[in-house]
Amino acid sequence: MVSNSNSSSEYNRKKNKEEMKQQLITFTLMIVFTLIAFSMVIFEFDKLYVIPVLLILAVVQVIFQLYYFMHMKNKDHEMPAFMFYGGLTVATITILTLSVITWW
Amino acid sequence: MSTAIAQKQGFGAILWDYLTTVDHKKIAHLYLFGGGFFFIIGGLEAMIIRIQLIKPANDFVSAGFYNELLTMHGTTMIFFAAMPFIFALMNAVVPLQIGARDVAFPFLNALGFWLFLAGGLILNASWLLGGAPDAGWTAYAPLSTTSPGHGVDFYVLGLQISGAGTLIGGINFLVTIVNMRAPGMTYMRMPLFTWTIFVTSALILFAFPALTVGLFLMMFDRLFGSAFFNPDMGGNTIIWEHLFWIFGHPEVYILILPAFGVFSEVIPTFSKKRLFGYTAMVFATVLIGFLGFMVWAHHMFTVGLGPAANAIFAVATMAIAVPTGVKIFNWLFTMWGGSIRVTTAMLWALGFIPTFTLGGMTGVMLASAVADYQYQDSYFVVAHFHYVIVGGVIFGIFASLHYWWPKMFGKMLNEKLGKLTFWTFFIGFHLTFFIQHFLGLMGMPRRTWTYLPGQGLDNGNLISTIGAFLMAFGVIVFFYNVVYTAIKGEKVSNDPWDGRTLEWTIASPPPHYNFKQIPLVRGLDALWVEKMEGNKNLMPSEPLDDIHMPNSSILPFVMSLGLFIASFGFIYQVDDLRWLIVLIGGMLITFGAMFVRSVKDDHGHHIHKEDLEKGDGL
Amino acid sequence: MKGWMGKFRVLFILGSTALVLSGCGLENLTALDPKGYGAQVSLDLIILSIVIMVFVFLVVMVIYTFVFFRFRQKKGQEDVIPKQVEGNKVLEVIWTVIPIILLLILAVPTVTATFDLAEGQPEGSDLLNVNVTGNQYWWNFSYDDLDVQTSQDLYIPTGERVYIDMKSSDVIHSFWLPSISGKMDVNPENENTMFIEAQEEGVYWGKCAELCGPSHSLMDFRVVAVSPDEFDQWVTDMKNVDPEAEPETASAQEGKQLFSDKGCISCHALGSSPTAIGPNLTSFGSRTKFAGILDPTKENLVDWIMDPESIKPGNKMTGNYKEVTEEEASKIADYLLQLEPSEITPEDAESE
Amino acid sequence: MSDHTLNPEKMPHNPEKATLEGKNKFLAFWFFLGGETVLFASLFGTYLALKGSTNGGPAAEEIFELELVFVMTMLLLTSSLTSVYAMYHMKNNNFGKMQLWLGVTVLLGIGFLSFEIYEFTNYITNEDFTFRTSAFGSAFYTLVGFHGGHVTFGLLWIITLMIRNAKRGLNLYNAPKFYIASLYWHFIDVVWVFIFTVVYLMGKVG
Ligand code: HEA
Ligand code: HEA
Ligand code: HEC
Ligand code: CUA
Ligand SMILES: [Cu+2]
Repeated sequence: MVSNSNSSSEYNRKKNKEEMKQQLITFTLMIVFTLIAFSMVIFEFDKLYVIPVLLILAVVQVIFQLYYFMHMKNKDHEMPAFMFYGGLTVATITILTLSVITWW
Repeated sequence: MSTAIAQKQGFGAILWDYLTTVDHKKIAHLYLFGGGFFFIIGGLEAMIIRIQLIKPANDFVSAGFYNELLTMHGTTMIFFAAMPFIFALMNAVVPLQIGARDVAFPFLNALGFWLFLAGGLILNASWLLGGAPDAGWTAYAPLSTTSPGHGVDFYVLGLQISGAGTLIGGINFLVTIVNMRAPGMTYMRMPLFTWTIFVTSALILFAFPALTVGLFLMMFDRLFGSAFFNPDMGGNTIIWEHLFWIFGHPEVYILILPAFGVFSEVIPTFSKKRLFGYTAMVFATVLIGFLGFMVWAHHMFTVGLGPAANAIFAVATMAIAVPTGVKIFNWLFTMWGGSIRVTTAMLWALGFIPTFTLGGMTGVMLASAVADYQYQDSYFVVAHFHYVIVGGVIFGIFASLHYWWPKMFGKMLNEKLGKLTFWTFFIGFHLTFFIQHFLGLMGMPRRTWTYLPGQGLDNGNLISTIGAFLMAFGVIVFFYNVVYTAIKGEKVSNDPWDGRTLEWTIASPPPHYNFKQIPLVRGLDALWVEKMEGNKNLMPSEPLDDIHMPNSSILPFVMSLGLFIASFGFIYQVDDLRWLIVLIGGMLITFGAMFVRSVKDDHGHHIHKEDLEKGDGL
Repeated sequence: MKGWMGKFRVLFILGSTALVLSGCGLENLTALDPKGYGAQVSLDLIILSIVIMVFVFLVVMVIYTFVFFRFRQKKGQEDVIPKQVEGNKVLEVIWTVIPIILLLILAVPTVTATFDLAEGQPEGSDLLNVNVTGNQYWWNFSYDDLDVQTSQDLYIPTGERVYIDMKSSDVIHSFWLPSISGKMDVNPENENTMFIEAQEEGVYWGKCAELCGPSHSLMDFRVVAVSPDEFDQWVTDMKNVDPEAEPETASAQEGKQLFSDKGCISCHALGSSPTAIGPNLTSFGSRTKFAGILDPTKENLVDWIMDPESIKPGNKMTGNYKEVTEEEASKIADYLLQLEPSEITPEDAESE
Repeated sequence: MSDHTLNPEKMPHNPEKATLEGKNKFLAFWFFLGGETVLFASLFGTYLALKGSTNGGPAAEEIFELELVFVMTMLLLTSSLTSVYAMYHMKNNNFGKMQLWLGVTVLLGIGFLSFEIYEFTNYITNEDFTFRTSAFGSAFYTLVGFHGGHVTFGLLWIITLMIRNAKRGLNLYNAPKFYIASLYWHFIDVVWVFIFTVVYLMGKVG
């Protein structure tokens, strides 16, 4: 199916390396975000903005995971992305409802 | 061909064949018979309900038993009759319609069926083991969590296990439709039935997990003393209602969309016209699926969520009428200018249009939140959902069975008997349920074991019961028809209806590899396109070659059997810890089978080119 | 297939005869003959939606009938191949836009009415407040501000909004008064509030509309709407009741003794003390029905006291008191029947 | 079917998607993750609705220990990276290194799991905070426990794959299996990110 001449495999190796570099950066950022998140709570910053910032950090981390670690940014991932976002939509409204229109 | 061989086999061999099959066509048969079996059970329960309500203050059955009956009727019909019928159709038709040799995961396909069957048997075992669940098919907590005995435990485990099977099936068909279409079959050339199955499968994928979680929480509450739905410990029963309906509303579209798909095949075929507004139909299907997730709280208008929530969900619910209306009008205009042949299948479609329209319109009436304060939990709702479920889903299943029976079994159902079934069922249906709208408005709540005389409800209930008997008669005629056809029916050709889609290009019933050569699709209604160009059949897209086929396996059956056994251990270990042995034993069987499956490579086998050349067909 | 339309006609006639036979259902039970504000608002919406639906249904059926008769395959035309039409933009827009408009016509009043019926009690108003408790399978009504308790029969004044705060003591119930107002669920963990307003005097049937156990279908109650003056009178009488008062007849006096000896008193309160296990019996003699469903006769009461299980399966009274003989039951019945602390009875509401 | 073992030069760039079987698995697994999202959302929603219902038992801010959670987070995040390394070597057709990195992933996962077990036993024995204490307790253990269950299952899965294929090397038949197992592992991490944010950090903030 795929042509596998030596040169293309050489090319792929390079590409993989490139990608690996990106992923290392991603990882470092994720660690940094986690550190920020934990320290904000440990040093008891004001609740009013800690919570939104925490949530934003979490969302960004998850985007990193999905797009870099799980390759959703790559092509060939249209269907996965579509269905995953479908799930995410349902997930979001589920969480919203359960935290907004139940008692207490 | 495969049945020809099967007929020469003994009973044991046939049984083994079905226990181990991974062939989607045989799995379709299994789903069909499983669904039919549970449909009879659910129908008998309905008949007892109707007999109990034939006159006021009746005591044909006791109050507690009545609650078990109505719970089991609803649960059985939705999960173990309507759902398997739909899976039967998916299996029988989708791979053929997209020009595939099988589904993406034949093994999982079989597993899905056996899980469904295990779930259904667990649920119904409750009848024999001290009482069925009695909290309604919606199982609202805390009635369900405090219901004595083990009835509700059977409900929880039965649905959990069959739900896993359904989820597997859903994913399987999503992947099948995305990856296994024949060359040339773009998304916009897919037959509409396949489209509806695609959307339905997506709904299954996103809706069932909510039920799974709900059932887990309920199980924890009942068996392990957690406090999710226990108000005394800070629990919150509304969570169950939300989780159930987040699943429950999409579920009703899971049921109806395939029926829409069926009518979108039947109506064009018997009008000799292509589907009017195909693109709009596809779009409407997707939109209904999408909106289906935004409206569940319309089942909870009276729960007390507040006016803002009620208003939002009321308007969102009404919006679904628009894409559904698009469908109704497109069907009407498909017939417009056509050449309508009134076969039995078409008759069901013709009966469906007014019936479902009525049911849909009462749906919109229910969606008007303040009006729903009166309808909610009254017989008006019962009337609404039987109009859409029976008038939509069951009519659709009858239509599809008459339409695809020749493809599935190679024999034509008797048309005369079919028409008799239709008329008795159709008239009986309207007699039963039309009057219930008024009963509801006259103050009859649903789920009532009996009603007192002198409330003006007597005549309506009597008429309703008479109608139910007429329906039962129709169903019995249908079963007679099935038996009659099996014995006396005549064999049919590839294409008995002058069909338009790929399934009619191959033998009836199809050989087990379906297509000797995968066809090349050149347009919507691929077979019709070729017919119009004077070709007898589709062009192959590949040279004749060895065909790769999956191997049969008993493992799916064993896995489900293990879970079946384990459930009983699970339910009864609260009474006596020795039941843990049963639980562990069952799980060991399941895990053992899973282990064998993952360690043993199964690459399938090949049917050789030479053998294919010898065989006839295509 | 000539009977096609005929069969529809048969259906229609059968359906409508049934309706005529039973009218619109029982007065004061049916939602089709509203006597209260909420029910009126609901019925207005019901009628509006029916009008829209009938219109849509007619459009569908006209096209349907025309298409069916005009385009049925005729003899000798089996080989004709109709033109394969792809679609029609204009038509498709029409049947998208018109339903949207129709739905808007329905949606706007729906939203308005939803907020209207959810209106809370205005600050500082002295409107009547009743705490409603749903129990398997009976209702308790407590007028907290007035220090009055009743069960099964809820007395309200006509012409004003009565705010009811509902909570369940066990499973979910639903409070439904079809001819006065739509229903509202009675949840165990949260109080729901709605108002009811009866426009005419009368005794209105109420039902529990949420499956709550075997006797769910027997969990009826009634609302007795009397004029505001009569209501005030009733309240005064109820406040002044002496739960210890000696009955007049000897048999009733014995009954009173038995009522405490047999343990009835541990669940059934008299007067305004709130009990939770059984209905408050202060004004039992004026009940419209016993246990929500029995006609108020002495035989029925005796039957109930001796064997409540046969009447309301699964009720919480069965088996929780000492065995009662028929004679004893009869005496207790005499005692209970003379508990009529107020001259305002359901008859006052019905006579008008 | 032994011809599936290809020499390094012949292995396609994306071995996990080179066969129809692989493509099907890849897609099915992503769809499954879409469903899992709803599953966890339902659990998160339940938790959020019940987190205040302590029924007189301990509340979130009283018991959670952030140090422990921080260590657990680091372990799981790192394991996500190591499984990326494993897939990197898979794409370069370096079976040995892939196994090595998977091994590291498994070890980190086991570390995470041990801490979680320690955490739970600590709550139960020292804080009187159990599954049955309150609705909050039920919701907490169910949500975090479901995640823990996923971790356990993921570990067993990866270990089985490693052992089963230890002698066979990489081929087009098992590459998709490795690939989706690693996807699963990442997904577990995704869920954890929300757990430590929503349950622990936001619980501590109150
Ligand atoms: C196959 C199953 C199915 C289908 C398709 C539907 C379709 C719809 N349902 Fe129904 N419903 C159920 C099954 C189904 N329902 C079940 C089982 C219950 C009860 C569950 C329980 O409590 O046990 C229920 C209950 C239910 C309720 C809750 C009632 C209550 O408990 O108080 C509501 C409220 O909004 C509702 C609304 C609707 C609407 C708006 C549609 C719409 O999708 C209908 C759309 C169709 C049309 C409108 C007709 C065609 C359209 C036109 C011709 C265009 C023009 C039309 C207009 C302008 C109006 N349904
Ligand atoms: C797919 C869904 C489905 C289907 C097909 C049906 C079909 C029928 N339903 Fe039901 N129904 C529900 C789903 C369905 N229902 C649900 C979800 C509820 C709510 C439950 C709840 O409240 O929790 C409900 C509730 C419900 C009630 C209300 C009960 C109550 O609230 O107290 C009633 C009452 O009339 C009723 C009647 C019927 C009738 C007469 C049929 C008929 O159409 C049935 C026709 C079929 C038969 C009559 C079978 C005939 C077969 C034989 C007679 C055997 C022949 C034997 C051989 C050949 C061997 N159903
Ligand atoms: C364990 C508590 C309990 C005891 C003891 C008890 N009851 Fe009851 N009683 C109830 C409950 C609960 C109901 C409501 C039953 C229902 O409608 O489901 C009830 C209903 C009634 C009713 C009908 C009330 C109405 O408002 O219509 C009467 C009358 C009655 N009980 C009389 C008695 C008598 C007489 C005794 C003693 C011999 C007695 N009860 C003992 C709990 C109790
Ligand atoms: Cu209370 Cu039904
Ligand atoms: Cu719905």
